[in-house]
Amino acid sequence: METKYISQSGIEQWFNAIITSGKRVYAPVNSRGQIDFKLVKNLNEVSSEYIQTTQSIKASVYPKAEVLFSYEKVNGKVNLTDFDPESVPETVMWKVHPCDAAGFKPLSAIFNWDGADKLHNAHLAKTSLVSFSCASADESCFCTSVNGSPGNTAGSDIQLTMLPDGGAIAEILTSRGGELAALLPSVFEADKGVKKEKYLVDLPARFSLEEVNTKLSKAFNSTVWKEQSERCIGCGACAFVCPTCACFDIQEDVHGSKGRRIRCWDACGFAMFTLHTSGHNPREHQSQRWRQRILHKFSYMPERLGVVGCTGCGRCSRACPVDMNILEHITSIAQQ
Amino acid sequence: MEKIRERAATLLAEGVVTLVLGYEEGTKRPRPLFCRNSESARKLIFDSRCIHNLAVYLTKKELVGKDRFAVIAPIATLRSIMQLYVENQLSEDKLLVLTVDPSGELRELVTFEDIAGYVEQFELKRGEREQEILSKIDEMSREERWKFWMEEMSHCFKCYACRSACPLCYCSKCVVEVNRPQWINPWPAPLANMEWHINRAMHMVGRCTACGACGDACPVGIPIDLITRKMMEDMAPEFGYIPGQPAKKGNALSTWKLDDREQFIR
Amino acid sequence: MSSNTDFEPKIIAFVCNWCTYAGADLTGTSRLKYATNVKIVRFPCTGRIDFLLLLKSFAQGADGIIVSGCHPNDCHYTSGNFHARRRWIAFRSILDLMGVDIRRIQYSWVSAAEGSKWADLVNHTVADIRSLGPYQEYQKIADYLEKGGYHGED
Amino acid sequence: MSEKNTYLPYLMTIEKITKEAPGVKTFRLKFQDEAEAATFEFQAGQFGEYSAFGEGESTFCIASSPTRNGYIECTFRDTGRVTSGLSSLEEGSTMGFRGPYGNVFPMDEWKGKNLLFIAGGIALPPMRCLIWNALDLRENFRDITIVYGARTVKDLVYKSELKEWEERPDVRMVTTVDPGGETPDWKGEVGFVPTVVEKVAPSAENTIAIVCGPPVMIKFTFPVLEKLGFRDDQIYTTLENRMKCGVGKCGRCNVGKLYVCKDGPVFSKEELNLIPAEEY
Amino acid sequence: MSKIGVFICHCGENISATVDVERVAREVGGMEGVAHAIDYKYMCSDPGQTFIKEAVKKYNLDGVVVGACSPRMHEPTFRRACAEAGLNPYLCEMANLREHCSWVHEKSEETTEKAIDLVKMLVQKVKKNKPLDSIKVPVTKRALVIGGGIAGIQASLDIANTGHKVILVERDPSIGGHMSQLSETFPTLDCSQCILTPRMVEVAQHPNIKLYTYAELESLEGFIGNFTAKIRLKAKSVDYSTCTGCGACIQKCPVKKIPSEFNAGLGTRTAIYVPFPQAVPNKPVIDRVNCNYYKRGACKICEKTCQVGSIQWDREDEIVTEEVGAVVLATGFDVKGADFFPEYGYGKYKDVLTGLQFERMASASGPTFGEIRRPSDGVIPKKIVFIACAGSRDPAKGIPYCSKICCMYTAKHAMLYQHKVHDGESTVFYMDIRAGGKNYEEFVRRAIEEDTVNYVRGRVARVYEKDGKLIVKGVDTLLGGQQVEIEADMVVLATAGVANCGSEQLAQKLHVSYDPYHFFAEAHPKLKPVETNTAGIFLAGACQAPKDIPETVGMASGAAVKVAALFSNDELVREPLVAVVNRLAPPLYSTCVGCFMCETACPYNAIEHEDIRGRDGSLIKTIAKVNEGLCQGCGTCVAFCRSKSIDIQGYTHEQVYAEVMSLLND
Repeated sequence: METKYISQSGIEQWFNAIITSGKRVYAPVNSRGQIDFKLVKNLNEVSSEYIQTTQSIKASVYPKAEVLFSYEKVNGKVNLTDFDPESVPETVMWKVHPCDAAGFKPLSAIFNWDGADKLHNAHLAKTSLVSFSCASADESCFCTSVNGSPGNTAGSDIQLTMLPDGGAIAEILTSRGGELAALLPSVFEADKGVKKEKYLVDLPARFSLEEVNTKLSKAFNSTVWKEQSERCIGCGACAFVCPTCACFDIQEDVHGSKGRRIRCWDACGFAMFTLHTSGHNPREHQSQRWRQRILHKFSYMPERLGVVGCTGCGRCSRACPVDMNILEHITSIAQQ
Repeated sequence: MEKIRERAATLLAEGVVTLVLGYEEGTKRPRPLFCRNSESARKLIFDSRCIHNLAVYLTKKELVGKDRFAVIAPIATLRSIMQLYVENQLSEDKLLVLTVDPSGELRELVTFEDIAGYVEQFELKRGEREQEILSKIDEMSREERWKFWMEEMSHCFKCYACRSACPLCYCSKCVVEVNRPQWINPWPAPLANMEWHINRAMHMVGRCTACGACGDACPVGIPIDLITRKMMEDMAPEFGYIPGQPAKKGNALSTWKLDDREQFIR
Repeated sequence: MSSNTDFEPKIIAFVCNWCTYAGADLTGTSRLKYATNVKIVRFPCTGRIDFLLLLKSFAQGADGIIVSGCHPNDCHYTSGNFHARRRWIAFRSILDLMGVDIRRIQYSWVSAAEGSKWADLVNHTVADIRSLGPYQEYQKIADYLEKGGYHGED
Repeated sequence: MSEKNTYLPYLMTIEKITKEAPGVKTFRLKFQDEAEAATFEFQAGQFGEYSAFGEGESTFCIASSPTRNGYIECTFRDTGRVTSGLSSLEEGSTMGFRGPYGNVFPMDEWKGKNLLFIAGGIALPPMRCLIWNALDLRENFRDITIVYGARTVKDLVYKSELKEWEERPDVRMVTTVDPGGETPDWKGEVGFVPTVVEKVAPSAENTIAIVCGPPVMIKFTFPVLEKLGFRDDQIYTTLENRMKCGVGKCGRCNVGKLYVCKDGPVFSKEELNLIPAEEY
Repeated sequence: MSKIGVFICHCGENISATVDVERVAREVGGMEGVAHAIDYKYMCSDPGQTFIKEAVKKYNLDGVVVGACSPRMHEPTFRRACAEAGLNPYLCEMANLREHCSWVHEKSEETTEKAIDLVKMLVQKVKKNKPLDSIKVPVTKRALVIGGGIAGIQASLDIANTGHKVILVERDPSIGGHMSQLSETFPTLDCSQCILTPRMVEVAQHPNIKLYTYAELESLEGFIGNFTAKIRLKAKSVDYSTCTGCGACIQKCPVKKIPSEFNAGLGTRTAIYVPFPQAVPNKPVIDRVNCNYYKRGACKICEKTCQVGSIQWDREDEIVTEEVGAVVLATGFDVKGADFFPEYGYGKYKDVLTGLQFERMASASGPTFGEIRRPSDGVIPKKIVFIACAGSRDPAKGIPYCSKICCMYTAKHAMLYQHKVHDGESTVFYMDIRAGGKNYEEFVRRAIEEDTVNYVRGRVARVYEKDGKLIVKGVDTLLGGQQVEIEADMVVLATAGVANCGSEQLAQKLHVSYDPYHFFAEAHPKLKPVETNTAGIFLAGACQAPKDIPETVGMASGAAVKVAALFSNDELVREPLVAVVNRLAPPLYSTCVGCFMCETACPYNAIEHEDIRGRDGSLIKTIAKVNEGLCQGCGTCVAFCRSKSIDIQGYTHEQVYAEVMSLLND
């Protein structure tokens, strides 16, 4: 845990040192009009003009589709090949927002709440987060309402707070962050004593989590779910851009006698998600599915896992084709 | 705008309809509004920014209920409604269509014929964005097209917003959810994504009305609407249809002509 | 792409029972020889042939595909082949738009009396696909997960 | 890092296949790895994820009793891709199994009590595990009554065991089929399970009722039990929500704040009252 | 399904010569789910079938794959064998190792590997097969016969005499067909009309036959045992219920110069007419194309003449609907006309006739009352040339086939000429003389030897007119290609027999196949000569290929027996290879969403609407339902259905998917 100063050129040198070390570096890149994390080799590929990437960094520790294990049928027998944690390459997620980094906690809570998830943990072990605190926000951002802040360091290994001179305050937060800094220690200069708060965007809280929690505990039968969800078209955009949504499906990829069991993203908003083979569907209507999404994040997760399932990144509101604005909806529940 | 509010309020107050589907001001742009009483009709707005295709809700029984309802439908929505009629998904006695013609007059269209007659006046044209991307694609070699789409497809994470936003994707169990056999792998991966989009385009041949809802909905910005639009533009003359005007019976792939032309069957 | 003399293309043929399957039977009865690369899957009618089967074929490693049925007007079911013709017009156009190599799908009408046409069709298609080479471009994406490239998106 | 991969199944050999009813089969499975077999333990009420390699996984309870060592059994109906894939396997084939998952019936708490088992159709398997468990520890319990019903005589599963239970002097066995489902030589009851329960149930005093069956049967049996004087903490059931992972991560079986796969599948009616009934 | 038995046939050496059959059996035997795999010399033989039956029982097989010849040959054989052993016949599939493999490839590793792949493919398919039950459909015991020539007449009478109702449809105003136009018939030279007209009358009077003349089939829908025929009754403009057939109208009709079809254009008829004196029915129709009233709006002389007021000017075409269980196609043939023989001057020179015209001329009821006279001047020709194979066997004319009857009727014509013109001189140019048939060769010999007909083997290059004579220029190939030139008074062309006009359209209406010359195609050239590929539709006579009267009559009786055999059942057993719309438990009931686009795709109108209602009777949804009687199993709807709600038994999604996957996965 130490705070350092890194100059503009220092940042670039350090970045290059990370690349040279052979680690894969993902950073926000502007391509096809979208800002998203992509594999980068050069600092100048990294985009600066944006509020939020379309997708979260969830995929780095919870890939969209991954092989749980593979198998081969030989003469009536089955040979299994386990997932190999060593196959996961060392990865650095560069220029992560605090709300993204904060997402790893709830994500891991789900994957490890009772029985460790080997795959997720293998990815976690190989992934380092270099977060950048936020100097700007938009109307969809609400991290401050969900225990976060523009300078929240939770989940980050190193956090940079950009300064007007192009340099940054570098908070080395974890030992993994230390290792990362150690790739080029010379650029990490002594802390200049600047307070990072001055360079953070001011984002007042919009609701109180406790209040929301209290309201939600009594809201299961409320009409609010139906009212809010009427326009929801039941796609999975919100879940897939969310840094904490972890619902998944297990599927089979078969090629003759060889096959793989695959885990892939799923969403509680899909109509078929809970459908029984018998045809019975416990969450038959979209309103029930919307309720599940909200209650799971803001009520069930805090109660069962001790962590709120939302980091206030606002991606779901931005991605929603029909403007299901989570901030608006949560605020209105809080005010009921 | 005022006219729409008034009319919607009247329709609701008089009990002619139990629901008016329209638009309200959203957080960034207008969004769909379900008006169930004359009071909420005051929230209704209608202008050129209202581009959601509300026809997508018309096939959701739990939302529209059993009684008669009204929908505010710009031209793109009207085309979808026509196609839904052709596909036996709507009945004339349940639906009242409100639209605003180019002169700003509020029009009420009751029958399928009314809608068809009205829609006929409007030619389906490419917008600037469509024109730009499609002409770019036109100039590509096959290999470049493949690269272009593979890059686009690599972003698809199968949220199915395209399917959910499309008024014509009303199947209760989509082919991607059919697992005997599992035609299209359900996980997001370039091939499975590609298969899904080719499949979607095939299912839209002769049906797509180029409303663009799928493209608008795509959270990762894949111009998927252009696949089905291009198909519609290319296939309509091939099979003798006018783009944007649904066939009265059947569709391009459920019908045929003796003299359908092709040069590739030997 | 010309160094493929050792390359034996995998070709799958989707044919209707009444014309092309019978035509291929006639090829046999007439003892006409053709390449072994093509394997026939029998359908009642070209109208039954699902476009998804063609897509799956490429995904599973086919280098080429033959789709063949009754000549126009000769369909045992009167119009299955007309439906199929439209379906292929549209399908071909979509594939082309997406950049799929449509030269790898050979559509044909082979009647029950055209045993020699079937042999020719097979031999020509095998030669064509041989010169195009393996369809690696497509198979590469089919194997995507195998390459372990599912970490983020690269 | 030698962390265990939760999703990696045990390899099992199908030792025996019993055809129970049209489309319904029971598999007896043996661990291929003896070390795994030696350390494997489970209790009545638990379930597992069974996999047909090439098709995927499906969730069923373990239908054999934990008192019977060396194997596990499962009973399933051929309804979907996986169950049909499993159904096509033969004796000697290999399949996969993950588990045991979920909670258990509190049999220790039931010592000295009467047990009333009520099962319908294909929901007998979870009960079968419990019944055999109770019968193998017969001295722990007082009267045991089993009410089992199916749509038709053909649909009754575990026919030979039904006969065995019927013949035991220490079990009161009542089988019933829905009206119209009887055959000419049918000697059991004719009527819906709830009706039959009302007729044959023992006194609620010191009795635990365990109900397993299709939602509609459960819906109509609970009020009957209530009428007979059963309190909510005397009534147990198992839920069968859709599951994928079995270990509380995939999100499907989340009902209210509970996860059927972790907090269940066994619930007393008292516990069920805490979660929204519409979601299971 | 996974106790599959695999049986590999050597087919003598037909398969084993190029395919290592032992290896095929061995490799397939190692597949998952294959319980038993053997090879044997002749699987289709009794011992071979016994192997299958015994294995089904011994290994408790739930699927059988026979790797042998084309399933089009022996699928029924092996399915029956399985059924006899207690296995549902639809759990048996065939891999085509002969026609699709051993016969088309050289002996090689690849050939054996392909054979293995083909068998594996069918093993994967059969694993997904489901037991199917045959479909039973009722039979409407009423036949439709299309065409009232001798074929149709014979078929109608034969069917009617078995006690079943027949509807006979004839395009012309009278039945009789080409046979009624003939003078005498070879090889007996008995009078054609004398033997035909009693049959025509019998048809008219038969209580089981309903006759529609001047009528055409409008449409035929349905399937074997259950067809619905719509028949257009062309407006005759005469009320047959009152018309007495007195003929007064015909005599008064002012339009008299219409070339008579019956007389092949040699004579004329009136606008209101009976085609020939013995016509059945013997009542007139008005030819609206030529009638003055219909052309110009005035005349109506016939109406004035008619004592009973039978003329009905406003009569319109009428469509009647008949339910029938079987159809006999007996639409006959046509002969090539004028523009086809410019080199022979047909159509240009009046005295160049077709064989059919000569028949009319030689007929006692013909335009010349049986005298052979030149159409140009009425003079009896002293020198006559017959040209056989006019068009037939001439690939350049697009008719490579032999019209079969010309050799015989040309001999007959020459003979008749010699009998009628004793000092006449007749020459026949021929390519070959094809006189196969009882007493046929003798008949030709008689013409040559007794009636001194001059037979010249060679082709006629050209016929042209010079000084009132027809110069026939040809080559005598028997004389070493010597040029022959004959000055003839008359030339008769034995023109090719071709498919009747409109046969192509009719075939499409009926869903039957036809050959490149538009003759209807039989289901099998040897073993199913009277059946078509469409069950319940049979062929009789020259609509299948040119043939003579005894053959036609024989075929007609054959078709009649097929119909009678069909009608001997109260219900028919059909292959259950039909489409099915899935049904699921509530609340979905089916994945079908009722867009009914399949309705427009189905060639057989087999898609119906099914309402699904709740307990209270309220409509939950309307889904598609396949009428399994109408469905023919083409599967177009299956490939078309977006939600995969329709599947087709025997070629289900799972089955074909498994096949494709097996071929491509190593």
